[in-house]
Amino acid sequence: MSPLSGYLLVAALVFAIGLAGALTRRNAILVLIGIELMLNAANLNLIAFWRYGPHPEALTGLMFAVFSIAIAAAEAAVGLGLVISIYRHLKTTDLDEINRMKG
Amino acid sequence: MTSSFAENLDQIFVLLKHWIVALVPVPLQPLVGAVLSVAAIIVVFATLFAIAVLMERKGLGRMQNRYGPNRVGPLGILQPAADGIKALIKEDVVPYNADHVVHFLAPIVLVVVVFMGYAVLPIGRNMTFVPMDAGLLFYFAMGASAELSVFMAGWSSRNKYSMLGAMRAIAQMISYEIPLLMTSVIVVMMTGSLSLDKIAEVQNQYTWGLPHWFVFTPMGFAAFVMFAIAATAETNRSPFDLPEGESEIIAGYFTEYSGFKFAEFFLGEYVAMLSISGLGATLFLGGWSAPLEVLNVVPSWFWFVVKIMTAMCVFIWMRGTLPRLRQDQLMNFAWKFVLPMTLLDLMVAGLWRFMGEGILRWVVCSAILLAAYVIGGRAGMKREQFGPRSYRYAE
Amino acid sequence: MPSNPGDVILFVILSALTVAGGLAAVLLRNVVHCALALTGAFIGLALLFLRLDAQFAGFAQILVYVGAVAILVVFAILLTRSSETPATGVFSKTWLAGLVVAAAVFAVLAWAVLQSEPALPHAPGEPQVSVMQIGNALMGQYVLPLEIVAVLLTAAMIGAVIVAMHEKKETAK
Amino acid sequence: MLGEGILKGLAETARNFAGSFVSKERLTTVQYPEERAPAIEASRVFPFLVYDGPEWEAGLRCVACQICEKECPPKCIYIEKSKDKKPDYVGKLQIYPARFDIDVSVCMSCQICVEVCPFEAIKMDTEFELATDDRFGGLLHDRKSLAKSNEYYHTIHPTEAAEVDARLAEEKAKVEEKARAAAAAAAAKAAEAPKSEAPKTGEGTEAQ
Repeated sequence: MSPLSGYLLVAALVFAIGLAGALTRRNAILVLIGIELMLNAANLNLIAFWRYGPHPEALTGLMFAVFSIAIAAAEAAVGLGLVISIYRHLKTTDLDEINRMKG
Repeated sequence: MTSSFAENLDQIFVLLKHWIVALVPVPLQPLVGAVLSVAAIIVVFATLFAIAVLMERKGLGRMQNRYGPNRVGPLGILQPAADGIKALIKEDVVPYNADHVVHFLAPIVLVVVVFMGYAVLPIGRNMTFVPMDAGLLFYFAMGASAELSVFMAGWSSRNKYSMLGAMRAIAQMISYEIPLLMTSVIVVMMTGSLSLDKIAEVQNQYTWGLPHWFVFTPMGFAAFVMFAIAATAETNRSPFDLPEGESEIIAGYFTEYSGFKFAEFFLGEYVAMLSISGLGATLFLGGWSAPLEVLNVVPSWFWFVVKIMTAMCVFIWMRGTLPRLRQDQLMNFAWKFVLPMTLLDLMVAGLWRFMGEGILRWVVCSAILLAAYVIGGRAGMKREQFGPRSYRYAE
Repeated sequence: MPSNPGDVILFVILSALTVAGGLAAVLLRNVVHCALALTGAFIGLALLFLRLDAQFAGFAQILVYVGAVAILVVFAILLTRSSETPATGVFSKTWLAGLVVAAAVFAVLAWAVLQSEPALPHAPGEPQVSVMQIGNALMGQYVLPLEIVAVLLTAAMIGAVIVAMHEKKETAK
Repeated sequence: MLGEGILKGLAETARNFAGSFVSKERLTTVQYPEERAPAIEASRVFPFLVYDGPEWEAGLRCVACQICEKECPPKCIYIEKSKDKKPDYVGKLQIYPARFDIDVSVCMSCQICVEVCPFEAIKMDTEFELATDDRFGGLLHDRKSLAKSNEYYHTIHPTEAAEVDARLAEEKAKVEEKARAAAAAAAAKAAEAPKSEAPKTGEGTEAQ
């Protein structure tokens, strides 16, 4: 087994954990946590491919990961802002109870 | 002969380390070298912490026309030892409802993270523990992690004062971390490197015997002032010590800590101050370089220690002088004055780069910064009118 | 494995830290504990980045995720009063379906990775990438994405502030 | 300009810092165990029992009336009356406290016992070094440790003690005057009618 497949398997596992968290938890914030985990798993993949790929000097994978980190920060800020906004309207962050489009 | 002696004295710790490392078998050498460096950093900065605490207590006393501690040992110089023993033998009280694991981890995380910042600080010539290419980024990554330990301490205590103190501390640290980073970016723009060794090395040049420190350029000076303000806020020091405002919230996030854990927070706070002074000295005050060319015979590590202790004296002096800010003043100052000034400074740094050599760029850059400072200061000093307080999230 | 046993052990430890942090982040009952466990997972990932010689990405990961995202998450938790563990279950009604989907995704990914094993490059390149190179790339080849990210971050910041801002009309009602 | 005030303030603290090394007058601290601040007459810390004359047990002014015990807000005074009587300062027979204990750890220095005492027997002391390493025994002061002479009272609160003495002397004089008058009346009565009842006059003086 090559080191790259090790990293890829870890990334896949973290991605699956994040997905499971996003799909099974009731709390909206935990869903966001799951999404963050998935994004990070993708970053790990990108960096692993960059490191073990044929052209590491091209920096593409690394750059992709850096931009992805920046975008994830924006995503977290907006996502959590939305959660707070929803909480203020409905007094809950339980996704099973948030089932109406009407505020 | 003299110069070689001075060089040896300059590198004495490096040579000592090499000598000790050479004594152990080859496979163990990296490990022993690392352990030696870590032990040296911890011992030296813990000692400086003790000296700083004593200086603070005696200095504040003198500023308030008191003697300060003068009982333990001659002139009270053993006071830190007495304090340490007292903290160690005190009972460690943990609140019944506290989250024990997080409560236990918070001070450890703080101390570890704070000490890790020293890994990239150039303490002397060739005396960086880990000479890292992205050293500055590493330093700020560690600084950002300290916020988490503050939150852990505040939340796990299950105490509203701790919680409020932690929220205040985090809000303040995040707000002032941005100017802190931005001012460092100015230095990075001037050197073209994120490595702190490189930054210190660049400043170790002299014209007419005077050093090329960044603080002696217009935007460097402005950045240094902003850095000092942001660093004071970042380390929760007076006048930005709202997170531990005794009059309102007892001791802030470490209200529920006692004994050794409290000592750890205390140590963490002072070591963070020393470390951020070290960063400021490296970025703006030439790191380990001597203030005059002729003084280069004095070892480089001595200058570094002198610089950080001077910075500590200024911290203490400010604590003895300034009253505590109010929360809204703190935030307004960060977002409406320090951050715009820093951004402008960033632009001036670019301008400086493209204006070429000569007196003109000095005049233009100084004039822009001074004008912005005066106008910004005027605008900021306008008295604000407050309406009735509204509670946004507590409805 | 071609790499030496020390590297393997380190890799296993770091992966274990990451996976344990991730598992704790989705499984623990107390939401604040979840956020702190998530921080553990982020640190594990940052260390894995460092193992992959991506110093810049590793430190940026700690700076952004531990210093900013984790703090944002705990702030959101406290502002929405989620830190009290709910009396009802913490898992959604459709948890079984979610778990099956996640397991299926992992199975497919793992199968794909193991199937393509022979095709994967075995000898790793030795990238000597300095921060200087990254900076040059950001300011040269990647300057357009950089500017777009800058605009995106500004938009996100303004958006987050507006979304979370108090609506005056709401309270007047 | 922004920051001017800060610089002024820094200069002020620097002046104080340097000044504290130069001029000793700036330092107001009294280095306590070696030096002591001059005694303040109005200070009060903890009650003591005043006695007259050289013998503390005989000279205690306290008559164990227990008013202070009842009035004490934290109930830190404990008094046991004696079975026998001894003469007080006017020479009249009075009961005296067989036990008089005050607990330092409970006392709150309110001075109410002093205010209510009709016999000027309990006064406030200026002695403040009451700390002890004996937590239970050492903090409970008994009759003997509480008893302090009137001369001591004069040294710590001269004005107040002089007033008290004047009052006592006046009272004593009044009592003696009355006794003398009564004696004279009794003598006159006895001279007038030798079968007069002498015990009644005795009762009359006692009632005062």
